[in-house]
Amino acid sequence: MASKIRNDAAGALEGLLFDGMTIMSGGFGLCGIPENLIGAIRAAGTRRLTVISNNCGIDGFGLGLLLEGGQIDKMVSSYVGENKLFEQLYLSGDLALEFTPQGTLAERIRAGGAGIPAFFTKTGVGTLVAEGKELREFEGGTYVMERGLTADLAIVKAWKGDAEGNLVYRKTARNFNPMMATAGKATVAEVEFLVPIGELDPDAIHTPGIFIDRIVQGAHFEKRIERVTTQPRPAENVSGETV
Amino acid sequence: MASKIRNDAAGALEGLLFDGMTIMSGGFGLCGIPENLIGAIRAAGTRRLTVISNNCGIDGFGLGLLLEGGQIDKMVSSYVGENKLFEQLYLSGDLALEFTPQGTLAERIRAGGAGIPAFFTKTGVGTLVAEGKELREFEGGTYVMERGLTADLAIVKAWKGDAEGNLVYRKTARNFNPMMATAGKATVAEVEFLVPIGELDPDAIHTPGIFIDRIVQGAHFEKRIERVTTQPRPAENVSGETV
Amino acid sequence: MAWTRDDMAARAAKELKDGFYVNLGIGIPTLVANHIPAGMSVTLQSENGMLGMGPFPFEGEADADLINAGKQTITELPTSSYFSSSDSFAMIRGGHIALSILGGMQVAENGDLANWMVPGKMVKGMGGAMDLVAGVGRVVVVMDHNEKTGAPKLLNRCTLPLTGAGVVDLLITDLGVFEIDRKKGGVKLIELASGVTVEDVRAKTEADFEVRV
Amino acid sequence: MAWTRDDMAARAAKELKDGFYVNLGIGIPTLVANHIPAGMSVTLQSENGMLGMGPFPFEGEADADLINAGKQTITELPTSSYFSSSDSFAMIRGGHIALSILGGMQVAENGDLANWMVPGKMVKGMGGAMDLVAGVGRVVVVMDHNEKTGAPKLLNRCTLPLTGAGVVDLLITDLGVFEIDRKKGGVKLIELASGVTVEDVRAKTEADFEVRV
Repeated sequence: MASKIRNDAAGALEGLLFDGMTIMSGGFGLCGIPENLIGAIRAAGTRRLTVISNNCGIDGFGLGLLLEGGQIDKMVSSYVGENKLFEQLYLSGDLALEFTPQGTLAERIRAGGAGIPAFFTKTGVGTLVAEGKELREFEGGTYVMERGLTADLAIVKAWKGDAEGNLVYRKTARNFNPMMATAGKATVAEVEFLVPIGELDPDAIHTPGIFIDRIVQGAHFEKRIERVTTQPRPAENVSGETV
Repeated sequence: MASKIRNDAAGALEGLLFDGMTIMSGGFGLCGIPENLIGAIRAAGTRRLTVISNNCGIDGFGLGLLLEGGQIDKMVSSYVGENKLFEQLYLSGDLALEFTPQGTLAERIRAGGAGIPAFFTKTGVGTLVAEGKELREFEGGTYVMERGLTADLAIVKAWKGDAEGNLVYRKTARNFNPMMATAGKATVAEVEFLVPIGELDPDAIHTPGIFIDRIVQGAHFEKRIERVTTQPRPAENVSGETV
Repeated sequence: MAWTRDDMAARAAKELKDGFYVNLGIGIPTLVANHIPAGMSVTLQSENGMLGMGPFPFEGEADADLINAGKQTITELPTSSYFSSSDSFAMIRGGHIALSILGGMQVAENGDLANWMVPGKMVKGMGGAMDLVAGVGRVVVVMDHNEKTGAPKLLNRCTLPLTGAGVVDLLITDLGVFEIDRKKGGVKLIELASGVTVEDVRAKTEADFEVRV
Repeated sequence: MAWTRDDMAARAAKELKDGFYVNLGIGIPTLVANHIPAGMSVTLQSENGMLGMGPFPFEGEADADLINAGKQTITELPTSSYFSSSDSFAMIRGGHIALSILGGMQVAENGDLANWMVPGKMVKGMGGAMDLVAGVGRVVVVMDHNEKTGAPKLLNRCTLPLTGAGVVDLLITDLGVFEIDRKKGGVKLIELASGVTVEDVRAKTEADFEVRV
């Protein structure tokens, strides 16, 4: 089979980018974002993008880079409060925004990848989110119909992956990546470690390779942290004895 | 916290069984079925059950035991062809049957556990399965509305589990177990190995403990195989040399 | 007098029960974790995909792949598990979380909650708040009783866009604790903060309430 | 003359392409795996929750936890992955499988397929067949051209309850190969089995068809 492996992020996106396209981008805040692929889209200069992502990066990093490049026309997100440039672009009318509750966003993406065009949820009933949408009663509760989401391209970030495209995520860097991997017409994954076939436990693979069209080991991972919160280390046992 | 661990299958079901209840039971064929818990339900003699399970065991094993006990009034399944007693009971009118396509069954159970009362799917459109159900067009395709499923009790079988109720399944014995674990008002898990807290890799847990109310290490696992299919082992290198 | 932020968190912690799975919002609700009684087992869910949230890491040990929904670095526990956002919100929407404690801008006597946007101001987004209030079995709101301007926040009807309609079970403010009948509507004052009188509360509240202290 | 079961499987294998993810039904479709050309990479999905299905195990090595959708013991490959039934059918329903090859009882000129029940007989169930034909991009049916009674199975309209309406793209029988326009309806005979004539096929077929051999 033609190899899914690409040597760099630009090569992994070759032929997949076009102006006006819709891109899903994994991550929660800056955690688990495909930072190499985002960088390559910035470099490619693709414009008029609709980007589906829970957040929009921060100024100067993550999807914030595409905002700086003036490449995004519209965001579909649940929270964009970390980004000052976002606010300017939004208030000046240069950026459209569709807010979707986080769980509804996650489920809409899963539904899109799973061939489910619509589903009902309680989330958002009686709020702005439900305006203009169909409401329906089930067993005495009111639910709103939400639609599945797909994209021309999904870019995701995993911890480890193999040549088959099997992916394993690490800790809370998993977040939106597994659903987005299923909902792109094409899906490109960047991984910290490209491992030999057979190294991943088949019972522990989060994203089976069928969903991945191309895979690239990221050249560099900055993995910025938005809010480093720590506690002081407890005083060491000075004597060095085991206590 | 009050321990989730029970010493035996009967104890794990204590107070949860009542006549006329609905039970979801994991497994595909005889693979990954909660055989100890099924045995305990047989012994308890609970009657007029509605059982949601992809299959209904075989004569003398798995859910076939509950058929023998005259305990099942209705099955919700996708395939019941492995069981002769089933046929007799069905033809004599002693057993009701609701056929649901396998993927629709899986999704209905996931939806039930995920707070989604209904969703749309292409599966079954234009067939008996869609009769009497709402049809709707989305982007030129016709879809049928299917409803989420929940149960009074879900019984599932995992490979390993811990006191928190975290579960890991093994190979294709995973099947319907993870969704059912989320869709029971109460969920009881039987495991082959009850392992110490901390032994399961948090990135590789298939069912987080929140879904599990009680957990029991099965006293005995028969793990019958319906169709042993093998191939002859290639001729050994008689000399015993490494080749 | 009235309660401090920490007093409010301590009062909210009384809503916890042994064995509960709980989601704590940002701000005062996060402080509730500091008031879990010794010996009580409470498992914290973080909606970005984790059960069994541990404390902040020691200095120098923060892991970029391990954050909570407030984007703070955290740690895992021996019981922890990770999952995707869709599985996380399936858990929330499906009613598997016993209790959600979150902040508020306005609460109405019918259980409506507003806590995500102020028209005319830049809106950051609702994040997971709408899913939490819609899906979690019991919703406790912790907020200051009044705006800095003195304007009441426990109202007859919310004036801000809603996060959820008829979703609040209990409101804890710096002045006291209020039970809300989210089905039929109606507020009961059930506890007063130290040094606060019913008259103080009446003066600072738009919504009508029964007194059951 | 006409094709044997193995000939039909070999012909079906020509529908495979390098890199394809494929679901094979029970019976003749299972035999297709024996005809994958050397050097071609085809990944088999088993709808009970596996990608990368390997061959039958060696004698004595059958694993009760590792079966295919036909409940036969199988093996895994270095590329294999396991997943739940809901994830498996999300994959199927979502259009991620390129090709499904399955058996049939009746096929109609409009692409309708019946392969799961005969009224009056005990019904075993549709299993995953309805999901596969609805969700998979291209559906190939492999079946005998006629009943044992001689009755035709390629019909103007199916008389048995349907598995799917307008779902079949290609039909392979012991007499030849038929392209079906599942959108507009219409059948084209595109290949004849060795020693079979168009007249043979016409005599044994109810549906009208164009000849493009």
